[in-house]
Amino acid sequence: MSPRTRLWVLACGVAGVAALLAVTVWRLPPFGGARHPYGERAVEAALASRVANAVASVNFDQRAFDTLGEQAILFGSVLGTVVVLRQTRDERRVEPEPAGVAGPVRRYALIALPVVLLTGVYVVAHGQLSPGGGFQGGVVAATGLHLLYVAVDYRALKRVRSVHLFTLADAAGEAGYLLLGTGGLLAGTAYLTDVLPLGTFGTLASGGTVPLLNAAIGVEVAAAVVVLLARFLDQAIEIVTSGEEGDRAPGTDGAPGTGGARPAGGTGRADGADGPHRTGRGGAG
Amino acid sequence: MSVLPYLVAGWLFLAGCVGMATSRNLIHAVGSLAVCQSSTYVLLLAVGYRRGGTAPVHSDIRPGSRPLVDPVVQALTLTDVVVGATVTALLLALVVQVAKRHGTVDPDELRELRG
Amino acid sequence: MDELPVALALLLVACAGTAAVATRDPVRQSLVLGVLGLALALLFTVLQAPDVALSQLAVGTALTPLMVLLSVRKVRRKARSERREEHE
Amino acid sequence: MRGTVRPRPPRARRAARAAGETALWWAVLTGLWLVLIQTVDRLELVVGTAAALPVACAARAARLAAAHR
Amino acid sequence: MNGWLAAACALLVLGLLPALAAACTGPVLRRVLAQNLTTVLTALVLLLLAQGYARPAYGDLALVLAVLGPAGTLVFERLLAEELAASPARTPFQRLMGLAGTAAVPPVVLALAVVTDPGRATVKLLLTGCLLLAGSAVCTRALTAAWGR
Repeated sequence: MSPRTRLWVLACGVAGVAALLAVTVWRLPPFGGARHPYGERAVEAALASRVANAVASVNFDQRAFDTLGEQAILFGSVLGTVVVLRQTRDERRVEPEPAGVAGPVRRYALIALPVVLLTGVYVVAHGQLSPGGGFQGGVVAATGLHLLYVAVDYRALKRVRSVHLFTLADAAGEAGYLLLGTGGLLAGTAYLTDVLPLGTFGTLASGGTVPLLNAAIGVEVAAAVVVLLARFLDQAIEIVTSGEEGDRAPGTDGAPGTGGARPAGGTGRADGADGPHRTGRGGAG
Repeated sequence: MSVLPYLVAGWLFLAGCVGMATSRNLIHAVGSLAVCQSSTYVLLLAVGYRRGGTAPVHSDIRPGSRPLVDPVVQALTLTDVVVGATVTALLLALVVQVAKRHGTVDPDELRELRG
Repeated sequence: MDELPVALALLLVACAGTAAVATRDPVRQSLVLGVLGLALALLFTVLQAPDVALSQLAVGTALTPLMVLLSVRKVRRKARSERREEHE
Repeated sequence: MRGTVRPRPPRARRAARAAGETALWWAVLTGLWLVLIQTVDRLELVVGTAAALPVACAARAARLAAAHR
Repeated sequence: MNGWLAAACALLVLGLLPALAAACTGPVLRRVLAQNLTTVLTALVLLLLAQGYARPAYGDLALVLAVLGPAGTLVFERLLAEELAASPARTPFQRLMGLAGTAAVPPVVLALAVVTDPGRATVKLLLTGCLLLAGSAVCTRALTAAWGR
């Protein structure tokens, strides 16, 4: 198919879908309407099981099995990424260069890092009370750890991060969710039923298994994000195929299209443009 | 106003589709897919909205004191935001792999390579 | 009048989404995607979905741009070395 | 950042310093937890102090990792 | 619709829309500065919305954005170092964006702190404000340093 025909097909498809959508939106329940039968019942059920945040109750109690599926997708895509981005036989690792970072940035990162981590824990722990939960808090905490990469350098991050441990934590979070579900079976009811004592409304221990499932998801998501980013960081910084430059001397080309104009230099160009930048950044502090 | 959010959701979906179909760079295509994904979030939350309502979170309000919006669609959306990000990661990993094997991320050049 | 915040946030999201698609360079697109994430978080807040907004903030501010930029870096390095082999 | 190699202080001193730094972070982070939460009760305090301890260790580890080059 | 929501709308139209336009056009340095400005303004709008809807719980969003936003900007600062250094010299407009990113925080946060009942909620609000201010200042400074050579 020539590009021109392709554009015509695309235009027809887009016009068709747009027309269908334009017809359909008038049949949808009007925006802001007062009738929400599922929502009202979900809120009632949440209050009955003493969970202040109805969204957490839907996720981890009423539709906990659905969340199990969601986190299976998460686990699977992390597994897929790890497999796709593994180091192959024709690739080797180069030691990343230390990056000079301005002093204020580094100091800011070292103070902000614990604050972000604690905020992440806070968001996970109060998932059944205030907005938040395992999914959000896990990502917050994992992002906080990578402040060490963006504001110090990859070697510093590698010193505190054991990918092996985080892989185990990922699996442990997944297993924790599955095992917490079996509590319902042991009590003689359905899988993932909330069987623990419900506690007092509005406190950290309310909602039975909801906070525990939240914590399991939090561990899993945080570990999953760290493992994912570890693979991407390895590929972008450390792993090179034979003939490819390492992080020592990547060029400065802008868009891929402009790179071809550069004269082909020798493979061992030590004066790559990145080197001086890195050291220069150190002087800025 | 009663259909504006739905129209915006449709617009985002179509814009993302056009971006993916006309993309000359697979990474850009993955970014456009993220725009498509966001259209579903807008649609779902618009369906669950209630005029004058507030979030179904009782940490700082008394239960029953204010009308609430629908928590079910919010629960659907919030897990998908995070799971969608990891799926984006998987797609990016595949793009990196394509670049490694074929040396290009332009869909047209890739088609020529296949012959 | 009560829904002015919703309408404005929708407008912001529509603009940011269109701009994200129209920006063809992946590096610049990742910046616009970051802004789109923030706009979506605002929209979710005015639609009274703070949980979803928190999710979007957590994912959109740093995680997605970091992954996109790392992929771009790897892909460009690879493309550059391939070009060099062709030239030699 | 510092290029010069300083003589290492005795082990007890180093341990005391490490404990001091971690304890300082622990106190600061527990205070932060108290600011974040809405209602203060015993369980919140227990969870807060328990969460602050590993984070304090992480803070010290991050500082060491950044200083070591 | 109360005054706080009106203020949030005004900030959205007068601050966020121009910042979005700046993030979509021009050299990379300008785009990253605009991204930083967007982060700060979004956090402020979130704080105003929390007050406007009388839901202190929404303040957590601004807190999370205040701690994660600088990390996001530093990602760009780190991975686009080469392109940032190659950007043309700073214009007065870019300087204005850097300034606005820090100058917008104190008035909003202080106004909100005055109407909040004194207590831990006030401390949390001020903490969010301080984190925003520090993060924005550090990011602007880092971007300027990348340009300065």
